[in-house]
Amino acid sequence: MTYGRYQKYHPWLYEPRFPILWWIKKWAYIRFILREMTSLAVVFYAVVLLLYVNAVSDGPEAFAAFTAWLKSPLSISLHAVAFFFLVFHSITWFNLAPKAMVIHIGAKKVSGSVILAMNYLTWVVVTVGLFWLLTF
Amino acid sequence: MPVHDVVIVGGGGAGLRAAIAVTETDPSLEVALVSKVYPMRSHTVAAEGGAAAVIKDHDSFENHIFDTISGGDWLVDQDAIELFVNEAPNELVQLEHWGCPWSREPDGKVAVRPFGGMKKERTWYAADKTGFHMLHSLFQTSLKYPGIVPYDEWFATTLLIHDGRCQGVAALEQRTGRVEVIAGRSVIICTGGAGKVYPFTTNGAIKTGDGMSMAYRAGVPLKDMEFVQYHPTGLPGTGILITEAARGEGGILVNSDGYRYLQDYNLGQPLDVSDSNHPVKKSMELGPRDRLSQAFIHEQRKGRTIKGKFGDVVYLDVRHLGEKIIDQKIPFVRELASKYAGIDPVHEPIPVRPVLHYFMGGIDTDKTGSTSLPGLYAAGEVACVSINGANRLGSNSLTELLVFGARAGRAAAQFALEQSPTELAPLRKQVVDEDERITKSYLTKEGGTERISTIRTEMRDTMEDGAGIYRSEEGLKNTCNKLAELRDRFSNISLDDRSLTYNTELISVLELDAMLDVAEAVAHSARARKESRGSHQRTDHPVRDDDSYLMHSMAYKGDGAPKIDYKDVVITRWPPGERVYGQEQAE
Amino acid sequence: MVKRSNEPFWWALFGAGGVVAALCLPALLFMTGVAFPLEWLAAPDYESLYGLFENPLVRLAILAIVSLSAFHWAHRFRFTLYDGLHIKHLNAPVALFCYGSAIAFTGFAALSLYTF
Amino acid sequence: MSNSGLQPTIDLEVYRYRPEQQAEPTYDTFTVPLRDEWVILDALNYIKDELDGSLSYRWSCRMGVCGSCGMMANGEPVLTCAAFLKSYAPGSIRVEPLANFPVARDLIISMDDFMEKMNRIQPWIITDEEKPLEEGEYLQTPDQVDEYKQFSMCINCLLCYSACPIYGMEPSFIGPAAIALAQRYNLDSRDHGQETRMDILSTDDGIWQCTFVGECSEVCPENVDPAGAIQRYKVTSTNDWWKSKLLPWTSKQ
Ligand SMILES: Cc1cc2nc3c(=O)[nH]c(=O)nc-3n(C[C@H](O)[C@H](O)[C@H](O)COP(=O)(O)OP(=O)(O)OC[C@H]3O[C@@H](n4cnc5c(N)ncnc54)[C@H](O)[C@@H]3O)c2cc1C
Ligand code: SF4
Ligand code: F3S
Ligand code: FES
Repeated sequence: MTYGRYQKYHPWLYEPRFPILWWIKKWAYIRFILREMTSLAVVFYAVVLLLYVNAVSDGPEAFAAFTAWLKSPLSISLHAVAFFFLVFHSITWFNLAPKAMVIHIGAKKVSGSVILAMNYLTWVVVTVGLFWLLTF
Repeated sequence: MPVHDVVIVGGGGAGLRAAIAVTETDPSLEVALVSKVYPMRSHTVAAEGGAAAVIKDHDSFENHIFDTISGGDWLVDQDAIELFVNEAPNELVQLEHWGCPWSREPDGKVAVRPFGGMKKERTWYAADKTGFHMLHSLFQTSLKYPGIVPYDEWFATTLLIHDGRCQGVAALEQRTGRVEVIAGRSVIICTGGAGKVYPFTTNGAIKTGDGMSMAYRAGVPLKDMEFVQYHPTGLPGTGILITEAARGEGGILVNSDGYRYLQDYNLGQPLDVSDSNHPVKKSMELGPRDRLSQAFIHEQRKGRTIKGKFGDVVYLDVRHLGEKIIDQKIPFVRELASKYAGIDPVHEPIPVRPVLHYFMGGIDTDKTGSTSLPGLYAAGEVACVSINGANRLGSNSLTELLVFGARAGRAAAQFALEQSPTELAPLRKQVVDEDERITKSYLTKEGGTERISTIRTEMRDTMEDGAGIYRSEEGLKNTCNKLAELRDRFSNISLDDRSLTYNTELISVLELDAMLDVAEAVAHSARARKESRGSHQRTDHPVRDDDSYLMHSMAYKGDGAPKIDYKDVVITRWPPGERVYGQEQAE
Repeated sequence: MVKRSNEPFWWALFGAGGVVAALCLPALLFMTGVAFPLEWLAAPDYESLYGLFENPLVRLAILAIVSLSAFHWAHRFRFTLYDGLHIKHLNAPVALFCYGSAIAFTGFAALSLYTF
Repeated sequence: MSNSGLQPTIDLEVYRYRPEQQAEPTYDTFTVPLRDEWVILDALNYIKDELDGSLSYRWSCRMGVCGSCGMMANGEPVLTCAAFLKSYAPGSIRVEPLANFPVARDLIISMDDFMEKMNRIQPWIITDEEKPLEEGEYLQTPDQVDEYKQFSMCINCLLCYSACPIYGMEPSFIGPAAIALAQRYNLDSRDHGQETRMDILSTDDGIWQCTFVGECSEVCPENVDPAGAIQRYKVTSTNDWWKSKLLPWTSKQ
C-alpha cells in the first residue's frame, strides 16, 4: 500500500494486537468508560421522567401507584446509583467544556477557568430554579 | 528510483532550506533529501535563542557586518559577511511567510532581542525555541513540494565521484540495512557540526561530523577546524544549553563570591540590574562567547568558582527578571533548569559552565556553497564559508543555514541543469564496493576486541584535554598522538550486533569513524596555528599574530597525519583591528 | 473527493443533550427519585403537579429534556459499544439501534406529552 | 532497587524484537546503576555502551525537544530523556516501544503512518496570493500568535498516539498530533487553508473518530492539548455542517 510519498515496504514489522479489554488496563481508561456509561443513567432518568409525567396525566390513582413504586427499595437503589452517575456526568461535562469552547472578548481569549466558573454557576442557578419550581 | 537531480544530505535547517531552493529554482528538478534521522529530529531543533538579521531602524547592515568581523577576530571573509548580512532579512521574512511563529511586538511587527557581541538588538526569536520553530516551519513547508523526495533514516556513508565530479552518495537504509546509490547531478552536504567529538557538549547524539569526514576523504579540505566554540552557559553534567537569550534579557554571571567577575576581564563595568540601561550591548554578560568561556577558566584557576557534583560552576542569575518575564521570554530555560538541574530559576541562580557548542570550521566552500570538488556543495554548520571566523556570534548560525542553504540550493540546481544525465552503472559499482567494505569491516568480521564506547570515550577525553578552551604544543602533541593510536585501534573494533534491521551499533561505528577524522583535523590544525585568536587560545602563543596567521587553515586528508595548508582571508573594507568590548557606554 | 461526514448532526444533538442532562437531570432525579420518596423533602401534591404539567411550555421543556437526553445516550452509547467491544465493523446496525431508539422514544414522548 | 556493593542499581526489563532472529518479541533484563541524575535514556545508553551493543532505540537531543525518544515505561508513554530512574525506584522499569505502532526492531517503531498523516493535513501556510518579500512580514499581534502558539509546540513524539485507545483500535484515525497540527495552521492569521483542511479533518477518519478519551493531552510533554484541538474542531465542523445544510448558498463549493 502506498501512503502518499511515504512508502510502506518493510516486511518484518511486528504488529502487536490491541487488547480487547483495553479499558481495564489503566485507571484513566476505566474512568473514561465510566464517563461514557453515564449515558445509561441519562436515558434511564429520561424514561422515568416521562413516566412520571404520564402518571400525572393518567390521574391520581396512576400517580399514587407510580409514587409507591418510586418508594420501593429497587427504585431507590436504581435512582441512587443513577444519581452518582449523573453528577459524574455533570462534573466531567463541565470540566471538559472549556476545551471545546473558545470564547473571545475583543481580541483576547477568555481563559478556561473563567468558562469553567461560568459553567458551574449556571449549574447552581438551574438547580436552585428546579428546586424552587417543584417544592414551592 | 535512485536517480534524482540534486541529492541533499541532511534534513536540518540548512538541508531543508536548500531543498526548497532547488525546487523553487526549477520545479522540474527532483531533490533527494537524505537524512539519518527524520528531518524534524535534526539538531537545529535544539537552537533556542534566535536568528540575527537587521530589520529595525536603529540598526544597520554596517553594524551587523562589523560586529561579526570583530567577533570573529578578523578571520571572517568580508565579501561573504557583507552578502550574508544583506540577504539575511529577506530570508527571515521568507520564513515568516512560511509560518514561523516569531515573537511579536504589540503592533504585530517581528520583535528582536539583544545577543552577545552585538551592538544593537537584532536577534529574531520565537520565545526560546527558535530553532525548533524554524525547523518545523521549514520541514512542514517542504512537504508541500512534490519535487522533494524524502529518504528518512538513510545514512550516507560516502560520496560517489565519477568523471571528476560528485554524482551522489552511497547510503544505508537503516530499516533494511541495504546500501543503495542515491544519484544526482549535484550533491549538497548539510550534515551539521561535530560536537560529539568532545565529551561535554550542547550537541545531540547525531552531531558526529559525518559530512565533514565524507568530504575530507574525498580530498576536499576542511577549513579553520581549530576554531571550536565553547558556550559559556551549559548545565553541568548533561551539557544542556542555557541560551544566551537568558543574558540578552538581562541575566548576570556571578562567581562564588556573588561577584560579577566578567568586569575583571576587559569586558566593561557592570551596571546595576535595576538600571534601565542594563544589559549593555557588547559589554559584560553580552560579550562574545570565547571571551566569556575563557574568563571562566581564569576564575576557576583563582579558585572563585563553585564546586558542584559535576565539576566547577558559576551562577547565571535571572531572578531579578521576575517570573512573568521568565515565563514569557525564556520559558524553556525555566523548564530545562528545573528538569535537568533541579532548580527553579525564578528563585535560584542556575549553575553553569562552558560547554562545547559549535564548529566554526568545516568544509571549505565559496559564497555559493561550492567546494573544490565539482558538483559538491555544502551549507550550514558543516560548511565554512567563512562568516564565523575565529568565533561565531550567537544567532548568526541559524541565519546562516537559511542564507547559505538557499544559495547552495540555487547553485547546485544550476549546476545540475548544466550536466548531462547521470550514468548509473559506474555509480552502482562503487556502491557495491562500499557495501562490501561495510559488511566486511563490521558485519562479518571475525575477531576484534575493541568496543566502540571505549575508543569514543578516549577520543573525547583527549580532545578536551589537548584541544579544549586553552591549548599548548605539549597538550596538542599528546592529543595528536593519542588520536593516531585510536585510529589504529579502531581497525580492531568488534560489534555485538550483526543484523541488518536498524543496526544502530553499525551506525555508531560509522559515526565514530567520521569523528576520528574530524578530531584529527581539529587537533592538527590547532597544533599548526601558533597564535591565539578568538576561540583558539594557545598558552604558549598568547597573542594574535596577523603577520603569520591572518589566514584560514586548510586540512587535507593525508595517509597518516593530515596536511595543513593556508589560504588568505578576504579583507575588503575592515582592516584588522583590536576587539573592543565594554567600551560602548563611553562613546 | 473525500466525503465530509454527517456526524455533526448527531454530535450536535449529543452535545445539546449533554448540556441539558448536566444542568437539569441531577436536580430532577434527586427530587423525584430520592428526596420525595424518602420524604427528605415535602413532595408536591397531585394537583399542583397537574397544574404545572398542564402548562404547555413546561411540557415542551420536558420534551426537550427527555428527547435530547435520549439522543445524548444514543450517540455516546453507540461509541461505547464500538470502543468497549471492538465492533466498529457493525457500524450500521449499532447506529440504527441507538439512534432508532432515540427517535422512537422522542416520538412516543411527543405523543404522550401532546395528549396530556 | 537492589544493592550490589556500594552502588545502588535498578533493573530494566527491555523489550527485544530482532526480526531476523525472532518472530515474537521477548524481554531482556539489565541491571544498571541507579544514579540520581540519570533518566531512562541514560540507562539505555549505559546498556548499549557497556552491556549489549545490539540494543536499538532512537534518540538525539536528550533535552526533550527532538521528539525521538518516546517509549513506554511501565505501560505509560514517556520521553525517556525526561523520565528519571529514581522516580521508578524501588522496583524495576519495563521499557517497551510506543504502543499502538508496528515495531520494527527492539524499541524502534515504524513512523510511516504518522508521516503520511502529517503530510495529508497539509501543514503549511496556504494562501491565495503570496505577499512579496520586499513588503516585509505579515503583521501578527501577540494575541494572534497566542491563538495557535500552543498547537505549534508539538515535537511529533507520538506519545499521544500511544495513549489513544481509539488509534489503537482504528489506525485509520488521523489522530491527535496531526489534527492539532492542522489546527495550528487553521488558527494562524496568515493561513487561508481552513476549507481545504476541512475536507480532510471532517471525514469519518478525522475528528469524528475521537470520543474524547483525553489521554492524549494527559501524556503530552509539551502541553499541546491535542484533545482540546480536536474538540474545538468538532464545534467548528458542526457549525459548518449546519450552515451548509440550512444556508447552503453561503458555502462555497
Ligand atoms: C543547543 C544549541 C543551541 C543553539 N542555539 C542557537 C541560536 O540560538 N542561534 C543560532 O544562530 N544558532 C544556534 N545554534 C547553532 C545552530 O543551531 C546549528 O549550527 C544549526 O542548527 C546547524 O544546522 P544544520 O542544518 O547545519 O545541521 P543540523 O540541524 O545538525 O542537521 C544535520 C542533518 O544532517 C543529517 N545527517 C548528518 N549526518 C548524516 C549522514 N551521515 N547521512 C544522512 N544524514 C546525515 C542529520 O540527520 C540532520 O538532518 C545552537 C546549537 C545548539 C546545539
Ligand atoms: S501532541 Fe504532544 S504528545 Fe502528541 S506528538 Fe505532539 S508533543 Fe507529542
Ligand atoms: S486520546 Fe484519543 S479519543 Fe480523542 S481526545 Fe485524545 S484523540
Ligand atoms: S532525545 Fe530528543 S526528545 Fe528525548
